[in-house]
Amino acid sequence: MLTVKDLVVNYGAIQAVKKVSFDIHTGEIVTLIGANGAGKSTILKTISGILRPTSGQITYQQQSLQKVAAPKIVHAGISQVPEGRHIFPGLSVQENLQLGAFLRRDRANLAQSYQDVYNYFPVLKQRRHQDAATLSGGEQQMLAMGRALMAKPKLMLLDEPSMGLAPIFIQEIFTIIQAINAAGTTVLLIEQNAKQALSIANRGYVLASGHIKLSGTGAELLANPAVQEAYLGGKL
Amino acid sequence: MRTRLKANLVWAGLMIFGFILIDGLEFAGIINTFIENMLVTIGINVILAIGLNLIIGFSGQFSLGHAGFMAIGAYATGIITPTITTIGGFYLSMFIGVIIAIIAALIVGIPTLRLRGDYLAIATMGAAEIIRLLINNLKITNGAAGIFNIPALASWATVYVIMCITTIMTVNFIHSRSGRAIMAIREDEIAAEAMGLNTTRWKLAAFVFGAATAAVGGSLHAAYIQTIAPSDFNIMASIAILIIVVLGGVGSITGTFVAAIVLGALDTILQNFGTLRMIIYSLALILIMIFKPAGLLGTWELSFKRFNRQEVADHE
Amino acid sequence: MSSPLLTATQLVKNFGGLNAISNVSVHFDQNELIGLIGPNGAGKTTLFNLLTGVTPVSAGTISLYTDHGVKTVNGQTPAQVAQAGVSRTFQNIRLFKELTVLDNVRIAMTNHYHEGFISSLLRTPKFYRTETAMTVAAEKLIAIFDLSAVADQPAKNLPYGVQRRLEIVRALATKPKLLFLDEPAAGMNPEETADLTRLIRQIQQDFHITVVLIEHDMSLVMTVVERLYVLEHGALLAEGTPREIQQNPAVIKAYLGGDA
Amino acid sequence: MQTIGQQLINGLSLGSIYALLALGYTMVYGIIKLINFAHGDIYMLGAFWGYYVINVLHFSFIAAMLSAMLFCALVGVIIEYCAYRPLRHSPRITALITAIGVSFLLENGMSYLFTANTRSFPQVIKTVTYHLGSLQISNVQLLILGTACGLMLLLELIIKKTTMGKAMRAVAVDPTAAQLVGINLNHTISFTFALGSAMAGAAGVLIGLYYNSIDPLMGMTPGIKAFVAAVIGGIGSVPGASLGGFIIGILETAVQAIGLSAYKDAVVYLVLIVILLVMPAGIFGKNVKEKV
Amino acid sequence: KSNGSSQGNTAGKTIKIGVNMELSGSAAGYGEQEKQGIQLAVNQINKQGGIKVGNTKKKVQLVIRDNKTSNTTSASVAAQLVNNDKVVAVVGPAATNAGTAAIPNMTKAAVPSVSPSATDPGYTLQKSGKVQSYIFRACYQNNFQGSSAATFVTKTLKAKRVAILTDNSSDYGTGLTKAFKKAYTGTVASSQTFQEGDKDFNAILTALKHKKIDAIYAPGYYSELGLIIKQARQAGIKVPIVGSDGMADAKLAKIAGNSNANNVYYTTPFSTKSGTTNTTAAKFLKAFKAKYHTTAPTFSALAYDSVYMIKAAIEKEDSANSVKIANGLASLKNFKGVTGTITMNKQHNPEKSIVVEKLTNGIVKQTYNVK
Ligand SMILES: Nc1ncnc2c1ncn2[C@@H]1O[C@H](COP(=O)(O)OP(=O)(O)OP(=O)(O)O)[C@@H](O)[C@H]1O
Ligand SMILES: Nc1ncnc2c1ncn2[C@@H]1O[C@H](COP(=O)(O)OP(=O)(O)OP(=O)(O)O)[C@@H](O)[C@H]1O
Ligand SMILES: CC(C)C[C@H](N)C(=O)O
Ligand SMILES: [Mg+2]
Ligand SMILES: [Mg+2]
Repeated sequence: MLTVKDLVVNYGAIQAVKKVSFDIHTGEIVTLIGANGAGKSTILKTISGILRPTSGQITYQQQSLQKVAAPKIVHAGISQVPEGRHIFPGLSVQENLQLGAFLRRDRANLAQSYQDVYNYFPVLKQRRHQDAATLSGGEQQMLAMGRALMAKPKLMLLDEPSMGLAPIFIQEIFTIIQAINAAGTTVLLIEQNAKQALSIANRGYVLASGHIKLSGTGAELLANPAVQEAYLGGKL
Repeated sequence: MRTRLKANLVWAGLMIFGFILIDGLEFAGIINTFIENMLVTIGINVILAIGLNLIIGFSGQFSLGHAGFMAIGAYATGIITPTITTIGGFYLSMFIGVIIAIIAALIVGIPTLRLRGDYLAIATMGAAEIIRLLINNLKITNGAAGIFNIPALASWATVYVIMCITTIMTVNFIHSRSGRAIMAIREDEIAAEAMGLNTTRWKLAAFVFGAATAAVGGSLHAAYIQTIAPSDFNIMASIAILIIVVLGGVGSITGTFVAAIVLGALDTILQNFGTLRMIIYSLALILIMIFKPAGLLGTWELSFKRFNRQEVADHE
Repeated sequence: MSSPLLTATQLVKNFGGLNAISNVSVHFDQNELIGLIGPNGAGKTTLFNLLTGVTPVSAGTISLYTDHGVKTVNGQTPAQVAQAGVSRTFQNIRLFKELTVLDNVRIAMTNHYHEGFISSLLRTPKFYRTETAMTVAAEKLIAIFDLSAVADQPAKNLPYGVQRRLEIVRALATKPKLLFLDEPAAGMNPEETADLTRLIRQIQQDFHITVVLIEHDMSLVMTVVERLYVLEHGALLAEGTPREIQQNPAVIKAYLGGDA
Repeated sequence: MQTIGQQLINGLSLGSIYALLALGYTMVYGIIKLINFAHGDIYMLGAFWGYYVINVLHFSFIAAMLSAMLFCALVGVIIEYCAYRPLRHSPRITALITAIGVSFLLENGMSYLFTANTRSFPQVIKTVTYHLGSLQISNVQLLILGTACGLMLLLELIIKKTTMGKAMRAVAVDPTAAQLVGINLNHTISFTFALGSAMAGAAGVLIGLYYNSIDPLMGMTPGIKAFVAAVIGGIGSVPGASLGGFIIGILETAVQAIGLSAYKDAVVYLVLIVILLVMPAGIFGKNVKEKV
Repeated sequence: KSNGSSQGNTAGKTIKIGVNMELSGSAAGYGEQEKQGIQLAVNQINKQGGIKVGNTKKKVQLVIRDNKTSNTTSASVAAQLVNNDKVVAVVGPAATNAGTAAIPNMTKAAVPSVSPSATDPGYTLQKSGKVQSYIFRACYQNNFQGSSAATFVTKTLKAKRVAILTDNSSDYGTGLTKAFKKAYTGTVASSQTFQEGDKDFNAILTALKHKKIDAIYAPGYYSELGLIIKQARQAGIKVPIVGSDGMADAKLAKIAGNSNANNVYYTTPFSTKSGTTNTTAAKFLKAFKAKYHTTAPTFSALAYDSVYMIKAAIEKEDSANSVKIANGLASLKNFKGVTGTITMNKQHNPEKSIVVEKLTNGIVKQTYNVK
């Protein structure tokens, strides 16, 4: 579905992503794990068109994305749930969701999409008229995911959805990711919480200082001693 | 310890060299009244802009009212020196101007420094306009007609020496505990407070210091140009100083010097373009900002200490 | 029982209609290592903000036991609270980004080294003396935490984990008796978290201070702290040792979840 | 008593002029946090456009006003494209200086091309004064008041109800996230500039007609006053801009009415400062405290 | 005799005259008009071969520089003109503020300047009250014009109570008001001010409406006065409005609207009607119209005269040395200018007659002489 080949991304003089290649097949959950500053978020931002690659190709359904503007990428079916949530403060929960559907022209099906989001996240329905800025961290994370879902994405990019969440929320979020995937959305998941991420992923890649170090199925990586040592905190 | 002494000596040497150079050129007739005028204007602008750079660049307070404090210094000199026409009278007037400017800065600063960003800019702009309108309507300031025939008590040498002193004091301010405190507040006010810094007090210190230098600049302006009027100190005057600061690089004292010189020279050259002058000037302004968004020098500083050290300058 | 350092009684905080903290009483003793946990939005950060003066309390008293006796610190500014010996880090890192590591630390020492305003403008010997003493002290602290190599780097250039460490060093430089850490391990991977765990223990022992930390990472909390408070909906849900808390059904239901 | 009534009318019609200008300021500031110093000069361009099309092309008043709105919208978009867009990721103070540069350029460019002289605006609508007892109000005053209120409502509707309006608000609070939901930043910002500048264009023609005197520097003072109005009302807020405009208009009138005309601007600035001290984000502005 | 004097500048092949003028900034409108007058005068002079010095006629070369309406720049422009351009005389600046800022540099170089419009009484004087040797003007000083207006208001209009509206953004309005108040014997019922660039005077006028007044004295410029007249008449205020030469411009009636420009008076040296009596004026008006396609404004006339005053001084001294020109200007007598017959008094103020023009339906219908 999505192929990234020899991707290089620079911030000025700093090279954050160095020749990274990976691919995602339709229907999968693929996870990207790695230490802080490994370049995970940078890759996601580049796929979404917020950043421009220095070199390399990003191909999505036979279409090359590296020169396409961000809104067109959303239109093509890729939605991102950004790191740090980035909900729109000052707008209500419902308006946030409306903006998620900004590019949708199929007004008839919108009601169904709201229904779907509210099914995944019942708390959002309760809060739909509340200013999004006053939601708690967990609720904001749900809103960010809900907003991305409103675009009816074929591929959803999730950047550390569990960051800063209470353990009980983390479990819930992972369950919901699986549900979203089961409903037909392909998922690229970035996680610090490698154990949980790998256990729900079909495949995973390990990123270290801008390079892909390892790849394999979720189970393989979970069992890999090197991964355990570095990213799973030894024996946990 | 040695590097510090060496660096200080280099600076002192540079300043003395500058003085002798100008003096020599003046003696040789290469610097005529016209060029002297330009140099003095640059010098006064440096004094004004350094103070504003301290406020904007280092303490991160966006003030748009610098001309108001300049007006106070200028009027102190304009009012006092015609009666006490001595050099002593001039310095007395400068001192009084600085004191009044400090008081005014406290009155303006204590309430308004709580405001953030553009709101502070608008409030300080308003305060400066209030100062100007008071001057415009008072008897002692001779209203809109302004004051002329002010005794010429400041020569280029006075301006040069005071410019050096102001620069040294400002740089010393920046490279001290006070300077670090105001920069910390600029970077993150909440964190600075959590480190035990009384943010209001430090912000006020920078604001008042800047206002005092503005008054010094105003005082020199009055004594050199010998004519002042309220319209010299309007919003556009504050903006002119702001332009120097931003063009040079917010947070770079060296940049302020460079920008004051570049703009001073540009302004003089443009006199040859008659009516087109302001059009060229505005285009130049826009283009410089687009191609050098961080100002001519960014936050870079000329430093002699650095040359003595082994390590490479920090990179962005 | 060790002697008390800070006690907060019946704290209340309302944001408009929202009751963010309701009748919370806590006490922290000398040389303790305490954890504060609870679901998102429970009011943990708000509690820190109340205790450090960042947010004024709606009701309740906060008393700090200093060398000079008991001091009521509610109603004081964050700067005053900091000067009284309470320091903190922030949930979202708040370093002085453009300034160097050394300056970040020296700024925190501002109140301990008075060089005099005039003497700093005139560069008197007193200025140089104080400045040198301060720099030496700062460099020592930086060395202890393995940051000497980056002392001249602007804070923004440091990797995330190092920034978190610097924030802790900076907080220590104010010479606190009580240190609040807000989610120090957020966004760290297990390896980095393990390093942090060691660091926190070391600080508490070497500097003889009390550390209170908010954390969602149970691997950190449960290994390091001696005592835990659990907040939910702005109220205390439980208090106890890690072992007690892990088995508390209410906490499991509200916070830890099924198989933690 | 009648004098007070008449002064109120004076204040409201002056206020409606500030309000009209403040609307454009507030829109642009709301979205890219730029004090668009050139806004007052776009208003001047609108007035000159009206002057030209009425005098030379013999446009009707309505045609003149609509074409001025269109023309100014275009100018606004061009200015944004050339002078502000390249600086979108630069410090805001840089963009502010560019805005000042653009302002200088428009003022001096117009002075250069058409001389700095004042000229009288063609009186295409004959002034009719209505008397209500001893109160009087002219048709042009009513027209301005009506336009100011009408445009305010229109803007509020656009921002609150249309998709573009939501996009504008989204871009204002979080440009990156806005891109991630498929909003085109450039289009949205251009649209905002077009809208704000069109307001200025309308104001230019109306005020030209009302005062019958236009010159290349006419935008300077009202521009600053309008910005103050926008700040008083809470910059970014459309009703706030109008309210701020009316407050300043009435305030200036009141100060002059009691014979302190020399201090009219000083009082305006004093009130500005006092309002900001009590409400640091203006009357309708949200005082977003940073969450620690 | 090319180097007759060791002091000052001396003309070479051409006579260089500098123009230190407000071509941008807030006074640009006036500066622009003065520039037109200057250029017209110089064109005429050169067409006739130039100025006669000794046996040869030398062409005049203008060096025009913009002072941005800024005092600092005016000083710098003055220095540039006298030092680098080596001009022998300067026309300008327009305003008193920029003018006084130029004085030190003019004096240092011993080059005279004639300001067409700097009206402050102190402009030509030093602090001690002694005259500034190199500073001249072509216009009235405020005291004269203000007190003349007071006489006119009292004697001709027989107004016992007046309201005063002053432009207090420059010395012009405030100076005239001061002089008017000093000379006026009736009651000043109200004294209000406005700023240059103001457009809305309804508040002040509404406050005046119910006051018992016989006339309004409003010294200022046509751009504001036009609006004041318009808004006053629309508000139903019918009393005479008396102003100063800043109103002597055809645009006044345009801005006010002809139907409102009734019962309006202003003091002026220069009457557009004077074409009938003053042949210099008639010629000037015609030439100006031919060149610029509008009726000549007062400021252009004053600036035009300033150039011819310098010409007269050169011819009188038979020297284009700047010090000599200053002498010539100081002793100018019965110079026939557009703005009247001028004799320079000891304080370098031109003595010339003053008239009051009355507008009826926007047209000058009547003129009065004031003694
Ligand atoms: N805007 C920026 N300017 C300069 N450097 C940046 C910028 N954003 C990120 N970097 C650098 O690029 C590298 C990769 O950053 P990135 O955010 O992609 O890491 P990450 O893997 O997502 O880490 P984390 O787990 O902390 O989110 C880091 O070294 C970071 O410091
Ligand atoms: N300044 C404020 N204004 C309004 N509401 C606030 C403010 N600060 C916090 N709140 C609200 O108070 C509640 C507690 O927030 P707090 O930040 O203390 O939670 P927390 O326990 O630290 O959560 P997390 O684990 O997500 O950081 C939340 O509902 C939050 O939205
Ligand atoms: C041109 C005018 C604005 C000059 C005015 N008469 C003055 O003396 O300042
Ligand atoms: Mg990341
Ligand atoms: Mg928190």
